[in-house]
Amino acid sequence: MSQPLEQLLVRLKDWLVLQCPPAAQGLVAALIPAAAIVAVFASLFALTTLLERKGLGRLQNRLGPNRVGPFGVLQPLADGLKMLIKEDIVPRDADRLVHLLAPVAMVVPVLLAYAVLPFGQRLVAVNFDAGILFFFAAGATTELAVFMAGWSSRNKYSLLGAMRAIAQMISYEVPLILSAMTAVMAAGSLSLVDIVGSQAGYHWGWLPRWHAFTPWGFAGLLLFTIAATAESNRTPFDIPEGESEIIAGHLVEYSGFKYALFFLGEYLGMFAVSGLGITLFLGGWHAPVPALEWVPSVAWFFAKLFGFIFLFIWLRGTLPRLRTDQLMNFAWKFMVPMVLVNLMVTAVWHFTRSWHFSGAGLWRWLVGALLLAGPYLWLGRALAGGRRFGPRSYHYAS
Amino acid sequence: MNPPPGLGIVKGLVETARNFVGSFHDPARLTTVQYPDERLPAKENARNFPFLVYDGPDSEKGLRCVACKICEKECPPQCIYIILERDANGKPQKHPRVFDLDISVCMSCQICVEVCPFDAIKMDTDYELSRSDRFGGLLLTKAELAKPNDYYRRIHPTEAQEVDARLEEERARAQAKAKPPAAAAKPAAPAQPAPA
Amino acid sequence: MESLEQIKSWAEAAVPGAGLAIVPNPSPANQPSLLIDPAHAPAVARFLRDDPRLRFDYASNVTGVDWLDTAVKEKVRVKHVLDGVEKEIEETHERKVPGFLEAVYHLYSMALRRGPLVLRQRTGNRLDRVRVASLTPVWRSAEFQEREIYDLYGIVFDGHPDLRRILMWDEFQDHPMRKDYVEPDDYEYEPTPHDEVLAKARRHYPVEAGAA
Amino acid sequence: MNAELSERELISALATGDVAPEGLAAALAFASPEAPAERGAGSAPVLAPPPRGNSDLLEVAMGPHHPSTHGVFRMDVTLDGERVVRLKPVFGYLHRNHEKIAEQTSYLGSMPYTDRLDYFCSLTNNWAYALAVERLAGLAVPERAEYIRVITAELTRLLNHSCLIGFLTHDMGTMGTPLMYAFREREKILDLFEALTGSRMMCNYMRFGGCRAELPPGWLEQTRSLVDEFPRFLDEFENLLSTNEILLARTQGVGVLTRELAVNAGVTGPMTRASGVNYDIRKVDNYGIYGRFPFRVPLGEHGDVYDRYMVRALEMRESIGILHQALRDIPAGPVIDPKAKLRGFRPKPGEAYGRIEAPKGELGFYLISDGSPNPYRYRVRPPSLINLTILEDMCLGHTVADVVVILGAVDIVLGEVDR
Repeated sequence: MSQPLEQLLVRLKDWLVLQCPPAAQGLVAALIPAAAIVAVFASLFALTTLLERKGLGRLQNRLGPNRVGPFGVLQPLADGLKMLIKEDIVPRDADRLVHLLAPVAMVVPVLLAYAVLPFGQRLVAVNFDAGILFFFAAGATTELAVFMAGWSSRNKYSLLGAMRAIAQMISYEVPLILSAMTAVMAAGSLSLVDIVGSQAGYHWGWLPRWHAFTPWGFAGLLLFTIAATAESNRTPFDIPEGESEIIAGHLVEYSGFKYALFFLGEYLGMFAVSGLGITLFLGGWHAPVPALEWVPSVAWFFAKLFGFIFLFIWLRGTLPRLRTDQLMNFAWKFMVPMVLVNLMVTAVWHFTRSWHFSGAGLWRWLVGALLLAGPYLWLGRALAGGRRFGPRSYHYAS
Repeated sequence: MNPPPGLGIVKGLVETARNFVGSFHDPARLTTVQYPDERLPAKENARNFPFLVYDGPDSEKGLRCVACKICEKECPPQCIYIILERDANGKPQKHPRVFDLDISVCMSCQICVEVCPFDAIKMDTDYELSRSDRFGGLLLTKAELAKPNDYYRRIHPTEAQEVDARLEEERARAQAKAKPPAAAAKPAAPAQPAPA
Repeated sequence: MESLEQIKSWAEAAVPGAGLAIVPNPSPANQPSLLIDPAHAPAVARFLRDDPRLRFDYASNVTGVDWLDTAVKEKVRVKHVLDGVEKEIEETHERKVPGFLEAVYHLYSMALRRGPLVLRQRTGNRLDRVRVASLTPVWRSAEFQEREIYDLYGIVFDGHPDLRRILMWDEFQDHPMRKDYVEPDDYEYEPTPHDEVLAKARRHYPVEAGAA
Repeated sequence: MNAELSERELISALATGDVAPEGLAAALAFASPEAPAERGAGSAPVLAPPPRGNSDLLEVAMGPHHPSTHGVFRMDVTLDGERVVRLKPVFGYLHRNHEKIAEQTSYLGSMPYTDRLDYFCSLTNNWAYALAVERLAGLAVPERAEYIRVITAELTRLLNHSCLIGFLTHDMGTMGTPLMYAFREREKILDLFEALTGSRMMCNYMRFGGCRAELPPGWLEQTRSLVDEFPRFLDEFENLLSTNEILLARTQGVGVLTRELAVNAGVTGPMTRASGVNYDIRKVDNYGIYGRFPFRVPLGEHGDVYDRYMVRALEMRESIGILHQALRDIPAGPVIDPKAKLRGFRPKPGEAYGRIEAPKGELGFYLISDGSPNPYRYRVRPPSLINLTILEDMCLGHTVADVVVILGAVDIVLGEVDR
């Protein structure tokens, strides 16, 4: 698959590395992908703030920003500039050092996590053989940053917000990792490049071998997305900065550039987690249809990434927010059991690989789907039914 | 048997998706009016702040207001201030020398229009009234308040027709009454007889 | 609905010693009211709420009214024997009748869908004897409304669980809704064109306030 | 020393999982205020922290500048972790003594001020005031005016309930999407009001003995088309919200109000009907011509926030039914009683209490007249303020997020609460 277009970026990098003196070549070979990642994803962050506001606007029958530049394209520039020149207020009682370090501790680890994501064919910054382990290790520090922000601001609201954030992120780290384990088990390797490799090719010539098209893969993708939404504090789970309750949670005492850094960190976290979701379940940079193989693989990765971004915006525009204790119940009483069931279904899927009679694929699919649907309905009803939730009928006065 | 869990959320998502897609083709689903470029046509009965109506070309003499101070008494927030015009030897004239209206206090309730027996004060529909000076700027004097009758006919067409018809008929009745005693042809009609 | 007299008689039977009087209401709305003395008010109120025939379980509205000291009390049927004819004459016999503060309760029955029964409690006078019985223990809806009357009129409700000012800030001294309330003079200059407003403003800004 | 001890115990307790994370907040909140004082010794002199009452409780003032208090309103909430232990509402920020102004203005002059009471439903405020004065002076109202009053009141009810649901879900966290749909429908209704009365929100339309102006041509047709379209919007709202699991979880069982407390605390309007009390003043008093329009009164059983939401949604459908009938058989004729005097209106001495079923509850006006053109006493019975009496009872034991939702479901407007 060595189409000329495909390897353009890789050959460009190799050509650049050759330009500089041999002593610095190793360093430059590492710096170029790092610079590329930071540049691309920072501008994607800017674009997403615009997409978010325009998307929310369209969901709500209005236009969204369209005054700054044509169709509001320069709005992110305006927001960025505003954030830069706004006064950076630090409360007198705040613990200055921790208050300053919190946003940095939020952004840097998330950028680390991008090192292992395969953006395209042979387009991965560092090809770890334990890539996913590194990703979760780097990604887990955001809780620390949030609590540093909450604690150091010495403010009641920020303390409440920080406590909520800790509880939420710890509870959703477990289902996030376990739902990722299903893809690792299926691909048999911790390296993201191998996982994407195992999803190459097509069933019957048209259905791509993505994990998402297997029962456990589809369930895994759903559970992974829910856990990812909670990890990145997005809408059904944006409790740490529940605007209508405790204003901006741990971000209450932040303003100016530190506030913008926090948002950069949050959005980068969102892209990283959805990037991982794409790599594990949606075939990373593989094309969905054989006819479109000629399109460079990077484009597919970013197309799927925009799909995830739109999903997050769509969720943000529709769903109300969960309460902290409901969040906990949902995580521990629904997500964790479902993820364990999903691991079991992956095992069943793996060991029924040897079925070769006619219609084996369909039968395996049915068995997997049934094994998942049963617990889903039972757990869902137990979570809701337990407190008699459900639509009610109303009578009228005589 | 209530529906499988998660169906309610999916239905909600479908609803917002319909609005998202609808906002591109269905005008009912995109309600933004981009204000300075597009403007909603003012409703005919719309009212903002009062203005004084004058007939004929000259805003001083043609003013319908006779300074009877009924509107000043009836105005709930008391934002109208009238001083009667007196000629050299103090005989009260039939105009106001000063007619101030403080639009920072006025709440555009149009009670002055209702109680005015001479149709001298009507409600304007102009809402772009921002001023730089908070005190003096919002205190409109008689000159700023006076607007011609055809401006009134333009913003409130049907209402203006009725008012003009009534004034016309009153003027005709007054002239008919004034003509038999063949007094000097100064009709006692309250409004200035200048032909509209 | 039973007539007010019947309710009065039932109430007097149920609560011995309750001084009840009927206050006529000449307006076409014909809502006469029942005057109770504060001492027996809670007992009468509890009777009105719990009696199966009445069941006034909903105190819709609690209002404070300030009746000023009237030099002439036209309703006082003071009989003067003047050259053989009993006649009420004001000019000859002007008596200062002390005003009073009043708490008016409009009661409804949600159970029996009965119209308004108007209860009145009057204070001794407008200065020191301003204590009245609070009916919040009987009807919880009176809680905020009685606090508002305390705040704006100065009637002290005995037995109210949490009698504080509700609308004005706590350090505020006077009772603004009283008829003889004088506005504080720390007046922010607002150039409304009218004479007394302008004059008052000019006292604060003698130099700057030019003629309108 | 005991601060550290309790802290270590709590952390160990947290590890074993028998203390919810919130408990840690209480402990840390206890330890935190003293800590900066010592550490801040070097920097600028730090004011001594305020004297702490019960030390392991967290006093939080929610408001007056808070995104979801529907106006300038403050709640002094005492939290044990996230649970509400004590909640004292504080009003008065918007108090302008509307009643004192009314005592110095003529009866007609107070009519525009009633628009500013519950600035969401100005026409029902006008109607309540006009009804009270008509009862005080014994005025008759022509047929057509009664129909117009019913039509405008029911339109106001649609407007208020749909916007209330929008604000309630906004408090729950939807980024204003249902609110924007509700505002889209509200704009259509406000255009109708602007065409009829001249102003969108400050209508000042009712007079004693009828209405101020005749219906502009084409107004009835526009209203009919709006009323025909409105159920489609209600279905959209129903799909978006009523079966949404997160909304169910956030509202069912939250802020329960029992029947007895609702009646005793004088709660009226959709809140009391959600607790199962069958009390709708349109049915009880039969004021205006509501007797001619058969409509049903929805009742809830649980009396929690979900019931209040559903009762308001069902009431909107009933209002559409009333509007259909009223628009169908509105007669011709004068809109105001020809004998009604505009100026110099002096009702005979006496008093009267008139009340209507405003969208927020029972809105009453108590007027005492002494024969002069100004009322001697002018009292507004505010449904929002009295529905707030039991806010604390509903919020005890709930979390901070629930307090916001419960307050949203009470549906208060501070113009009416503070007057």
